[in-house]
Amino acid sequence: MADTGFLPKENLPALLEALSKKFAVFAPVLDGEVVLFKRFAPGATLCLTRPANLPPKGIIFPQSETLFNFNFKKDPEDPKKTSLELKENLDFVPTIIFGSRPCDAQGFRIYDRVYLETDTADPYYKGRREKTTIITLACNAPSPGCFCTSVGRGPAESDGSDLMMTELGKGYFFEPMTEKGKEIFKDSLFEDGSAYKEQAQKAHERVSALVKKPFAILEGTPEKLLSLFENSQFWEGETAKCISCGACTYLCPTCYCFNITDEQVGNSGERIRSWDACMFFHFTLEASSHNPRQNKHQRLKNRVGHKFSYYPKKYQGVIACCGCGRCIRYCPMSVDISEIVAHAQGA
Amino acid sequence: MFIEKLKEAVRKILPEVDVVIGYRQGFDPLHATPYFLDKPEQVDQLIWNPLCVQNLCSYIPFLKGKVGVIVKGCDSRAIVQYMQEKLITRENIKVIGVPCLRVISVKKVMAAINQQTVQEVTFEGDNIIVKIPEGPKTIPSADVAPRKCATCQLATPLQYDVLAGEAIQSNKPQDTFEETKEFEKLSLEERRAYWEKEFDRCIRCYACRNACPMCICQDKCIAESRDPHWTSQRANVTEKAMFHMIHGLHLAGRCISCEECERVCPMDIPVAKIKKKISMDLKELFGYEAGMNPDDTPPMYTFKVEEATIEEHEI
Amino acid sequence: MRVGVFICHCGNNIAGTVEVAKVAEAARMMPGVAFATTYMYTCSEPGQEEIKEAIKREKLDRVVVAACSPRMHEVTFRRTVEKTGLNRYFFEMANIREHCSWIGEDKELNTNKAIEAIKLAVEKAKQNKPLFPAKFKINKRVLVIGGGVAGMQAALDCADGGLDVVLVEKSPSVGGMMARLDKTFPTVDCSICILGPKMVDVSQHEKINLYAYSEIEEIKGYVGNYQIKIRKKATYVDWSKCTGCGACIEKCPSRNAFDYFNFGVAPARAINIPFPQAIPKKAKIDAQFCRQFIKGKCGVCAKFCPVGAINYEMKDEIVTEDVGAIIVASGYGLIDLDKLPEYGGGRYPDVISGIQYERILNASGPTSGHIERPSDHAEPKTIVFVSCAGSRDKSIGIPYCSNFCCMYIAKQAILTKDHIPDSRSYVFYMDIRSPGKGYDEFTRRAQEEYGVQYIRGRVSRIYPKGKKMIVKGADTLLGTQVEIEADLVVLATAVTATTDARTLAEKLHISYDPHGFYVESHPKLRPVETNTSGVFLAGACQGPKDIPASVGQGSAAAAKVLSIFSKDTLESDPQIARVNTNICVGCRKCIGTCPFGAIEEQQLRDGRIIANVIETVCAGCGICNSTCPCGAIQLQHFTDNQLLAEVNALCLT
Amino acid sequence: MSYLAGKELRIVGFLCNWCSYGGADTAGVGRFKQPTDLRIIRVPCSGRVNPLFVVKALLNGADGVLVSGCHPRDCHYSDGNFYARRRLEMLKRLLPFLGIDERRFHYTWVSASEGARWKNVVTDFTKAIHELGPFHQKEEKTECS
Repeated sequence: MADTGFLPKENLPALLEALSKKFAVFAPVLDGEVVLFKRFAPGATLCLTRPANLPPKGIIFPQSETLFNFNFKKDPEDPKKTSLELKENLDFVPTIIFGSRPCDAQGFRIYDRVYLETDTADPYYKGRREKTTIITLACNAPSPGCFCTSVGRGPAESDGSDLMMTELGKGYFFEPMTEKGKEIFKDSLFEDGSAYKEQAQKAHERVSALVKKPFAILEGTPEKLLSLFENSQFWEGETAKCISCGACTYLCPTCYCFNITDEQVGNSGERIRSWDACMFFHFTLEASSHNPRQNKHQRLKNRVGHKFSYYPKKYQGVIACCGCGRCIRYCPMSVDISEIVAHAQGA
Repeated sequence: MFIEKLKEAVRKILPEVDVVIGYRQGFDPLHATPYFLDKPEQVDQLIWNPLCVQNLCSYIPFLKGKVGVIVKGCDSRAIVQYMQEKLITRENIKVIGVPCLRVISVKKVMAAINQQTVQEVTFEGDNIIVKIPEGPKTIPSADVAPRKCATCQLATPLQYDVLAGEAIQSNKPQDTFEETKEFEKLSLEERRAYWEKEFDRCIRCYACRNACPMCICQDKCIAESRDPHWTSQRANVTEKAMFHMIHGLHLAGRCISCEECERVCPMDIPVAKIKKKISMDLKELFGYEAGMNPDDTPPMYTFKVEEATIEEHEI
Repeated sequence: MRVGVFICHCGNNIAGTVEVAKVAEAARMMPGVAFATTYMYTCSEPGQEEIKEAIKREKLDRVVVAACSPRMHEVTFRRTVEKTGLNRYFFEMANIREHCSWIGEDKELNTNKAIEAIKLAVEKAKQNKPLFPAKFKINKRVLVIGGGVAGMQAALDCADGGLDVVLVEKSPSVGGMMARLDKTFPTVDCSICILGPKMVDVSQHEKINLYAYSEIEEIKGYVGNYQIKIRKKATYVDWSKCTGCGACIEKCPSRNAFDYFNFGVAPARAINIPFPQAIPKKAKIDAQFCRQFIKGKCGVCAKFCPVGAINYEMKDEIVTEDVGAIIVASGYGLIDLDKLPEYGGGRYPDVISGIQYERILNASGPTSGHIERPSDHAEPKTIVFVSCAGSRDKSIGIPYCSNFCCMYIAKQAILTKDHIPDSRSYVFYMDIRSPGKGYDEFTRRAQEEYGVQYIRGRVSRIYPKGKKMIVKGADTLLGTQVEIEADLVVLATAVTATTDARTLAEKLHISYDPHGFYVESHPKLRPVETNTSGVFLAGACQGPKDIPASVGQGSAAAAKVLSIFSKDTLESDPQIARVNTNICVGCRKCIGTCPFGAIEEQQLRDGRIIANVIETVCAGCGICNSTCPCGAIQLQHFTDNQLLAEVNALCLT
Repeated sequence: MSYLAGKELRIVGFLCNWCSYGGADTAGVGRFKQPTDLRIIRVPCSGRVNPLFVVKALLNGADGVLVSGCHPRDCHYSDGNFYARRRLEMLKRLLPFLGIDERRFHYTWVSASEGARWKNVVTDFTKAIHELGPFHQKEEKTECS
């Protein structure tokens, strides 16, 4: 068994079909002009030429999920007596994310530190994460606005991926990174890839050099951002054009904040966990109606600060931004987080 | 050069206002980004080209003090609508009008160049030339203009205090809502399936709402609140559709058809379509078009005792 | 939350078609319901006691009664609940009678529907917040609209009770329809002789301010504080100078004016006083008949007026009066003769209406009480009375009985015999309706003592033959065709609402039925109240009624006003709009749409402009609530969340 | 269960307190037999009915929605039904654009005295909804978005 593999492009559908028999496979497909991860079905047209508009984070961390259902059971003999029935939703199926980008896979590593590698792992995240195999496609060109190399990552970064693939002319070069990746790799469709290893390496270097570098180093940046915390003039200036929507956050592979709400009708209901965004007013709204982040500059400051200062301070200097550029690319007003960080460095 | 005239206008207005909102170059050659400036030395950063798409009026209701703003014809309807709804004190706004025959949709350009990285953009006559890794690509501007431009009647803004350049006349046909009428030819089932598919993509990022110049509730929007509790946080089509109905109905008779909602949608949902349908109906019912006359009252906030155009419905 | 549900059998009214025990069983399983029971008559005193005891025993904090319409007993049960210390708005009512048991035939479906109605009410009740009424001062003045016998009675009773009364009468004199009548049944006493003293009392009462020849222009405000605009129509005669001497009338050359008071029996002068006993007895000019106005020159009346009261330049004048309550006694109208073509109405001069005949009979009428027919002034010997002329006739949209025609026909037939002893009177009737005290005896007297011939049947056709009118009809008792050669035909024309009844109702915000008669709050128990608090009804504006009933209602309405004015303050309804200052974005849309001007701008300390509801002005319609985009303004007791709870209860379960 | 499956459909009615709710009462007092599907939500005025309530009901499982207020000019609050008329008309035109049959939503005016008219409105509307059949909601998709 070779360490690496090669799959001719025409065999890709066959591979996915084979995998679909054992896994729920999600792969990027074109929906109008938008690339989205969708459940793979035979005959689906994949779109592997550019990163998906929405990273695959929702497959492991859904936009909304029912944590548990509850039901108040009333005693027919005595209406004042009620018992509570709970039903957790912890059944997860083996899943494959196919065709994520290195930045997308990196995102899950950011999540892992929060939801997995702690004493109080999140059972929902853990359940899905452990059952999910991530097959990542190295980028063969930078996308508008992306800057992964500036945040210590790269277009072929393998951290967070189980199996790496690189497009090389007529096919894909595969390299398993984990045991889970090796499992997939066992499939007989793969040819020996050792001949392509060097070619892949060169492709990675070529693309890496093309990626925009808005800032050279990030050393000292977490501290610098903290020192600007009270400088509202700086933040008001940087965020004047921000409209405080949640596009950046919801498209971000590393944003992991959530909200919990209960919805009940009649005797039964569910506890829902759903994405939340620090860009929203309601995110920090307190019951007293006081809001510590009343203004949009406080919110965007939090978003930048969290990624480039608070998270790295807590997790051994790891920047909670993978430089995918989605927040820049899709921002209604073209707010540029890399520019804000660069300005902060120079402020 | 037109840009010099614009900069001149901004320099003249700058001392009278606290801030001027214009455009500067964004993160790549295809993207312009709003620019808030208050110092004369910042004026040189200003740009003006058909990629200056954002409706800068959207910021105005939330700004204190005196504000100068660069306004295209389509954007100017926001100013008029604010006046109708008494959301601004007109004297506090200095409108720097710019004549404009057409802007360019970044999404359409990106689709035309298959989403590649843009190295350079130039304009020549009625074309936009986009340089991508494989070389320059010339695209007729009309092919990549937003649909609003095809029927734009406001080449010169309705409201301005200073006009950069000369007033020009629109050379476009009137909007006859062809696209809306065409869509209405689909069967009910097709229409329902269409919207279910479109709304399904919605991620409730509220970019459409926050970019909307008429969505003045913003942080207090009922799409997020618990009291009143109109929607849950479930990410299903019903709740997403509910949000879009809230957005659409709250804009009934107020939507100025700037199509910012649709431009900013990261999921490419044709949200302006709903607003356009409502605008069409309200024009037909009440002869009303939002953002055209500061003395109008939006039709949902007034009535006639006898409504000549509303007939009682049979069951 | 502990909701108690009380399901009423309403005897068999509900329990007959709804399985109440099953409903109670289902209610017990509803979320938040701690107690559910059924009761034979929940609204009865023991029924209410049961609720009170259960609230205490079961520690209930919300109460739902499933019974009749809340329009019937919501107030009753709110009071019951309040007596135990619970806020009255913690009560909800589920309508399982009018909206369920009475209209559905299938017991299973009805039972399920009743359960649903309760589920709705329970979900709503759980969302209910305690509300507290504010108190406000009452302006203890009353407006009476209409100076007929009902309005005058109401005005006099109020005035005698110490209230300032503003009495507005549309025509130049008070008196209304009763002033036009010759005699009244069944006593046959002179109408004006018993009415005249009341009219004088009205004019002389120091507490009554009479606006004659005036109409209601605009009504604003709410119970306790109404602002009324009254249009004093131009009379072209300065009433402060006019002595009512009649010199102007005598000299007036415009002699073909329509005589409104006499229903056109004879022409009047363009300047006129409607009748000798008019109050106020002042002249007015009907401009559309006056030569001065038509041709621009005449001036005869001005020349002959001894006190110089004539003023051709006079304009309508608007005056404002503030009052705390309103009594509507705007009376009734009569169907036009030409709406009855089958009787030759409007075409043949000798086919006249009952009220016209009344004027002919009247000694102070145009014929000085001599009965003569309009065509040739000859004394008629054969007179045919046709009852139900238009009444009880669905084909012309008047399905109802006009109430008093049977009686006045008997009276007119009797009077005819008194006037012309050799006359013969015939009455075509459908049914004789004479249920009042002494009424049936009266119609019998007409037949038995006065020989009036009653023919049960409809008249099919009336047409002239020479100087006679041929009346063809059926006698359904004998089963024969009848043909009578009459000298005069009197039609008991149907009673209608006044032509401007609907316009007035719109100004008052009260409802009217399809015929234009005003709708009382409850047909049995609140006959003079309307659903608009502070507005009361008296007389025939509510429906055809005779003099004693009208007078009774006038007094009843006055009693109602005196009763609410017996306190110095009123409690305001707390079901009004309230602004959440944290949410309001100051878009001002509510301000523009409020029909009452109840919302104003308010500046907060941080400079924000937001909406503020003026509590006493808000009427609680909720238009602002559905206008507000961010849900900052909420109509209390009907908030978005309360209505959404109901929608969700229905749709999501 | 909110309606008897197979026999009934979900019809939600918003009735103004002063006219239509009273009209429904009058119909009841007159013992005018009606189909049972309709569930009535009492509101003070048709002007209180935000079109979004109708949308909410339809999106969440109602098969039909009926709004009834006072006849124009008869509004207890003078103008409420005038606003309702404009807003509900706009909605009625919008619904089919979204693929919702406009016949599933009806707005009308019934006064407190029009018991017979109310019976007809309920009977006809219920019949119309039954002819249209249940307004099924598709299975909700929640995966990956």
